[in-house]
Amino acid sequence: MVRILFIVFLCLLVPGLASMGYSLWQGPAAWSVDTDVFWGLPISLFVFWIGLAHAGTLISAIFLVLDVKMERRTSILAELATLCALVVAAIFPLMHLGVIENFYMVAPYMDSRGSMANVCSPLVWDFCCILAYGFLSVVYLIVHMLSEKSAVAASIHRPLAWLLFPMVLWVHTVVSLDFAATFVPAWRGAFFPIYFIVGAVFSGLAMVNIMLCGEGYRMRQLEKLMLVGSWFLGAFLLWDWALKGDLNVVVLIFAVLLPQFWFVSAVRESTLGRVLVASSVLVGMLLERVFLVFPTGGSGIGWVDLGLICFGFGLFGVIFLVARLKLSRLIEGEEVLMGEVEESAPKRPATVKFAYFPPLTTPEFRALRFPLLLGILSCVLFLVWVVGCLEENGIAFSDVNLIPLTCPIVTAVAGFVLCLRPLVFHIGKVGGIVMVALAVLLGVLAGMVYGGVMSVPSGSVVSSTGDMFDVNALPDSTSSLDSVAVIRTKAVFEARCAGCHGADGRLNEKFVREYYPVPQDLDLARMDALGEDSLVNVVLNGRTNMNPYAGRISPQMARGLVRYMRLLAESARADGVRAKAGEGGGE
Amino acid sequence: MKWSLVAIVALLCAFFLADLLMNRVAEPTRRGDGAAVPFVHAMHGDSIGLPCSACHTGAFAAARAYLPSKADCMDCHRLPLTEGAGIEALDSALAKAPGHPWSRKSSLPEHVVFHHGVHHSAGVACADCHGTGYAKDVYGGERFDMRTCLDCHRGKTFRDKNFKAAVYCAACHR
Amino acid sequence: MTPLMSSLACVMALAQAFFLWRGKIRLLKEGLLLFGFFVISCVFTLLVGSPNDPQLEHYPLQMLALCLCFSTTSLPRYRRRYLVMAQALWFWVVLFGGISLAYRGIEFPWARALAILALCCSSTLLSRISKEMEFCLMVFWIAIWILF
Amino acid sequence: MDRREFIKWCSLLAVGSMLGGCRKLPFVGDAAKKDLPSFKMFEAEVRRAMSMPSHRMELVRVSMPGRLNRPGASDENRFGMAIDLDACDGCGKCILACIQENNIPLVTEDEAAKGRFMHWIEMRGGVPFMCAHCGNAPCERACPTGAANHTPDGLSAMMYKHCTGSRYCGANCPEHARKFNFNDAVQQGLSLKFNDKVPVRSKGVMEKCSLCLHRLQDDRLAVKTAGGVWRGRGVNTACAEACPKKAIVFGNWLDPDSLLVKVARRRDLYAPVGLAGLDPSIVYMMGGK
Repeated sequence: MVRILFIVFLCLLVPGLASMGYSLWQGPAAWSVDTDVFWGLPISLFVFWIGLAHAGTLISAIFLVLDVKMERRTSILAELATLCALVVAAIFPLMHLGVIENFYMVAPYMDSRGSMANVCSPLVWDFCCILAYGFLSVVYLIVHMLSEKSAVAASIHRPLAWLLFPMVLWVHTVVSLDFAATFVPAWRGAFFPIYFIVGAVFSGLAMVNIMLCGEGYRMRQLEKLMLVGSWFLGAFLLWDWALKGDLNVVVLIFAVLLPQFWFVSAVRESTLGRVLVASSVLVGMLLERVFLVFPTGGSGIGWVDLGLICFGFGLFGVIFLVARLKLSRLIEGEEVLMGEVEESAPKRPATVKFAYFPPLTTPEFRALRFPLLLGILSCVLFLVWVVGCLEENGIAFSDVNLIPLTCPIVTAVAGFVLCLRPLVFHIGKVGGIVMVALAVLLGVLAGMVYGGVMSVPSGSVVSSTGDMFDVNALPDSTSSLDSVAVIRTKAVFEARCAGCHGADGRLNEKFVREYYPVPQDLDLARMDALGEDSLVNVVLNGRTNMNPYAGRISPQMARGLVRYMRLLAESARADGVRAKAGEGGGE
Repeated sequence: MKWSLVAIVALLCAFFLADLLMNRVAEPTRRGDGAAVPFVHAMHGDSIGLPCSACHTGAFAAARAYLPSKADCMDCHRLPLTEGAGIEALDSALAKAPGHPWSRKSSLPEHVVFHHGVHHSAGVACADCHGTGYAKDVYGGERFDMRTCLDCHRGKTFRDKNFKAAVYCAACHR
Repeated sequence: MTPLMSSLACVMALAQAFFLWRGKIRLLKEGLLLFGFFVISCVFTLLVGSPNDPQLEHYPLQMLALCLCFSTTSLPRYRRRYLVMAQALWFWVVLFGGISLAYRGIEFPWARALAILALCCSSTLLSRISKEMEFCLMVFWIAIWILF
Repeated sequence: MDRREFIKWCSLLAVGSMLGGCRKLPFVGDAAKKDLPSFKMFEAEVRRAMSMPSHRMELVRVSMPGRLNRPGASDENRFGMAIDLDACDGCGKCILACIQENNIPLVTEDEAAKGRFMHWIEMRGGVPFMCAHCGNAPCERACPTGAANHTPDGLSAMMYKHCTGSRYCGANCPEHARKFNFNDAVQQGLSLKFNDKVPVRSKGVMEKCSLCLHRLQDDRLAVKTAGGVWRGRGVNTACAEACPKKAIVFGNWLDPDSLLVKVARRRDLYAPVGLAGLDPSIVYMMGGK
């Protein structure tokens, strides 16, 4: 049975890999997008798989904190499925990028150049949430599996579940904001956050139900919960229809109407019937996401798109089965593997011992308060720093848009701090080596992002050609020395003439006295006697010791230079007069 | 406990190593020996009262600083200047040199705008960015990266000179 | 949405809350009730407001959240926990609805969101919830609903 | 074939297809470089784009753009354009001028059939339309990396090296003014470098009208070198230069001496309905006088 399933998933994965490879090579042109739809199927699949990734945490963490009793292997299986679905989900937004190697620029992390991601963008929120959620899910699964054997792990199990509870809902809420916070008419909707959560939980439950069928047992409560989900999804679809005027009948049939066959006892009591009901939910939800991303219909689904769907299911199946078999001892504990258990009846909440705690005294709260405090503190510090960066660089932002970043930061930091004590005091050699390896990996990644890649030089050749200024206004005798035209000409004069003639128009003493014949003293009288045209001629064609500048200076600029020299001579005479007057005044 | 400390140290080392490797200067240091015309910066600069723009004609006014053409050299070198030992070798090398004896590939990426003139007008001295290596004819070892640019544009590098300039992306990128 | 209609919505939520968690708590029964309330709230919103008003896009959800808040007072056990969670749901709806609307240029309802958050946080401090406290909480919720 | 063999075969195939999928393979490189396109092909593509059916934009009245309402905005400059719809006859010369100025590549036959041209200016019902450089540009708010950002003088600029190609900005533009580089234009021989001053965009980034950013930058630096106050007076965009009817007027909305302000003051100004509320810098003129 397992072998057949494995081969089926491999058969899905291999053509899926081919189409994934083609998509990576070809870029976004590979899958179906049109002039109005920029995103295409990978994003539908992302939303679909991240939705499935909610079931595990929902069933395990949320039910745990709400004291709904659940069999250990159901919840661990669901968590494992969460992780596998999360891996699949994380691939799609990465591969849909146009420039995949730039993906790290989405992280809200200042690099050494001081450039920073735009923290007001829903995609950045997404990135942070998925990262934090992935981290916490891994930690939670490890803690859960170890909690049978180790008391330390067991002690942080429930507190971690409390941390995951808001986080899992936050993730899908933020995914919904990718759509709700845009100007696409088909995506508008302030109800999207809850709508997406309901959809995610609903499809996740369907997946878990299929999985339980595969394991050979069932949980009636989960099936009922799935049905309640289908009603709510229907209500949301109708509300969407009421607001925007288009209803997806196919989705309604698959995700809402067909699951109602569960009420037929023949369907409900056969494994195949339950699998079919849950599969219809999955198909409906997948279609719902496809129609969501393609409001205009796109340009049809091509072979690459089908391949990507196969890739998702194939990859999920393969990694899930491998992990399931490798971890079977940890998952099953003393229970029977794949036994045909008719009903693993969850204990009713009534049988749970009810314990009353005065406010702020529960053991979970005691375990969580210090990590949470640190989390909130680091979140506040981060936000202050971000606001500072944004203001320093003059980037417009709104305060509301910083809120979605808070939960992943608080939760990730708190989760990390919560695990710190077992990590520091109770880690063995293998764990230690793994930890060091992870630390090195993290350091390398952070350093690479911080350092950033040097850009490729253009390689254009720098040589001696090229004009300095296009001259569109020449100075004349009335120009003041700080007018734009004069300053432009002055720059050319200082580059070309000042070497001998001096920046002040008289002499460059150091150079001329030592090496060169002294150039003509160009006082005002002499310049006026020679006239502008003949001086321009000298500049362009040279004279005794002066080199010709034709070809290096435009005739236009040569005239400008002559006028500039005249201005210099004028100011020199004015200085002279003033100096004389000063001497006279001094006597 | 031991492992945690090792992990923290490893993390820090990995971070700085990765940063160092990623952010290394694009071009290695090189000496200007191979050019057709032997040239010594020390003999052409302040000692004879010439500004950089006398040879790098665009340095104070244009986007590019430019390298001198043969004609630029000959403005002065058409006359025998000194009785130095190497002057004859120099004169013959100059006579044989092509019209544009020097050229180099720009290390400025295509999407970056850099204007020498505007920096000069703002009071940035050549040596503020180019250092003083050129006086010994060592070129290319300077750190021309965006980090250095931005630090100065934010006013962090030369506090006494109070340089502060535009830091929005499109000021320097296209 | 006029103040009159919004108080009518509040009364509806109160009335709906009356039916929840009565007798034996069964998943399908409570689910069906909540689903029914949600549909009724949607129809109500459509009747009294125009579908083009973006503020109403999450109005039925707010009504449902308010209804859940009211209904938690009649829960037999874990009242504080579910009370906080129902208010958190209300906060969630207002917060994220507000964020998506803020993108389209509608001002974020700071006062309402903060009021719900403050009430939510402070109600975690409640010890055993008496009848008077229940009444007090209801008054607070109604005040937030109508005033902010 | 036993199971081990089968799995080995499958994984080999998988690795092979993954390798085949790696982009920017070193050995593809120059060998695949095709001949450069001719100028005629660009002209033909503009004609083809203009012959594609398009809906007429719905225009609504707007007031004259003023100072940008964002932190750090310049009090002196806000560049923009006004397009005179009474004078414009939709000849399309602006599109060609824009292509030459900004090195806009051709598209493949597939893309052209889908109507996905790279032209920064396109004709919508005979009216030239390009990015309006909105003061409250939604695309910039959505851009995750900050590659799309605003300059203090009113340009919605793109930093192509910082773009990851998430195409979120494209989804957020109400009028779909942004164009995505689906192809590696240089490698596929679709690009001709008309203008050395503008880099050719790489595959996978979003691009759009830059309001001839490079001209403004060059002018700004030259003016600042000479120590003047920069108002962008010597600059004109390529499309405005090329327009035979002088229907496109470029200028500085905050400079009373700018031709743009002088012309637009006497006219009724319009903007596409999706952009009217976003403080566009590029508007349409009709009637008035």
